[in-house]
Amino acid sequence: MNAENRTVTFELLAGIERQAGCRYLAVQVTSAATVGDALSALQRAYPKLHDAIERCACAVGDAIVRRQAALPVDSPIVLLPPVSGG
Amino acid sequence: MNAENRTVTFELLAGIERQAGCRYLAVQVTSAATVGDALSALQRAYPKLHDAIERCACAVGDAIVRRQAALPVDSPIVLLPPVSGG
Amino acid sequence: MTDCMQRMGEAPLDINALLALSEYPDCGGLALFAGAVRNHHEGKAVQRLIYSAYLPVCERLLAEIEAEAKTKFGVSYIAVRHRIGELAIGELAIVCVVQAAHRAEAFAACRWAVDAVKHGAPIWKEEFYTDGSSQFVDGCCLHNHDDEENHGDEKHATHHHQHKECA
Amino acid sequence: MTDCMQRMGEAPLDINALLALSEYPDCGGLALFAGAVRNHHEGKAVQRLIYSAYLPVCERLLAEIEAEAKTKFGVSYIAVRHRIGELAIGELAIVCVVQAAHRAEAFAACRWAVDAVKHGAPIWKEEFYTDGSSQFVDGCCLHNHDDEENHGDEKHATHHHQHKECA
Repeated sequence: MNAENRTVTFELLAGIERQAGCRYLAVQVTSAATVGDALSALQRAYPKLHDAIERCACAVGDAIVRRQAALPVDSPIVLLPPVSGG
Repeated sequence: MNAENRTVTFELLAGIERQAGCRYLAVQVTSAATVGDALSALQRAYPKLHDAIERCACAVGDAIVRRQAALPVDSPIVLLPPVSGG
Repeated sequence: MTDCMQRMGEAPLDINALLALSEYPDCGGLALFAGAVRNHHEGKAVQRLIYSAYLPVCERLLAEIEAEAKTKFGVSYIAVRHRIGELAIGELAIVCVVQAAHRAEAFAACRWAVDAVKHGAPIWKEEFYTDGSSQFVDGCCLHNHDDEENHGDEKHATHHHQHKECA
Repeated sequence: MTDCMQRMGEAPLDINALLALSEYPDCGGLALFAGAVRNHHEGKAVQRLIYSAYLPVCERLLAEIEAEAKTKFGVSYIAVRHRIGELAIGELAIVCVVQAAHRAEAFAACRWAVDAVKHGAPIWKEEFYTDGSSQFVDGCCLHNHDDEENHGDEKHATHHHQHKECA
């Protein structure tokens, strides 16, 4: 298995952007990592965001992706905090 | 008990007016009669309307009246066939 | 229970005139039902129809339905209107608007009020078909409700739930 | 499933523009829900609010909700719109219009679609209070829906139904 590292970028929206104080965060993961692995890496790198990340769903482009999904090639993973529309 | 006769007028609306071919019908009942007694007299007098009368509710003024109610003094009894509003 | 407002009339129903969004800033939910004249009924092509009503009972009943909806569902605003006279296809026969703090009670009150009018108001629909024929649509017996309050009156209870239009 | 129509935007929502009464002469029932900005939330006086959204998922989801409502409830017409940007008290945040042959399915589809948007669309409400403070309103976790399809992912299932705003 190729354990080459790569960078994953997260885009933070709404409440979690406010809490983090920035729109984008990045972490290093192995190229075989899943979305869930990248989320865990993000939680380790930003422990104050741990619980907020836990409550987020992830989107890539116009799709919600599961934590078991493979990492997107070029796109950021968009973090969607709990929603309050309507 | 005073068994003096009196006239009760019925006002027929919608389908039962159409079926009867007239807006008003009258019957003679005793002055001690109830609305139900007057309805029964109407059914005896107009047997072709028997079933249609059976399906009607009765109103006096702005109130629905029960068959046990006393006869109204001056007002007609309004026959309300099954409704189809909305 | 009654007031001077007219809730039934021949003028076309205006949805906008019945919305009261700015008057109830504490209300987050508005539910509305509008019943329109359909172009078909039991396989026959409908061209137009005429609604007639016994207005003394209708006006009292609609006012009572509004008042009861406010109490029963805790909603802030409700307007129930029914049109009478001749209506074309697509025209509105009934409009019910409810405004409440939350959507659940707005939906529930709106649905309840529309059902209450359909089952309780002395209103009759005469349909005119494209083949030139017409008929009063078979409806829902009003005196079932009377009978339900008075189980001694068994003679009429047999009509209960036998009219398909009551659904 | 998707189309070119925009269902989210900053322009005020226009109820009339979403009614399609004349286009569906076979529809006797129109149900509508409109969600307006309330002037209070959990005891705090709200002055205005800002809705933000992740539009790529929202536009796809609203189109899918419309399509699913048609299939699931057999309704002829449905339009779901959500506003974003800054809204004043009483302004409409969401409008859902459904037209169907009968009122039961119109009500059911309208209610289902509004719930689906509230629980599923990545939209966030930031409230600004009259005391100068503001906050993103505590919401409903999207990934619960993911977890429900995948019971192996127990780590996140504990969030299910713990957010009061999801009701």
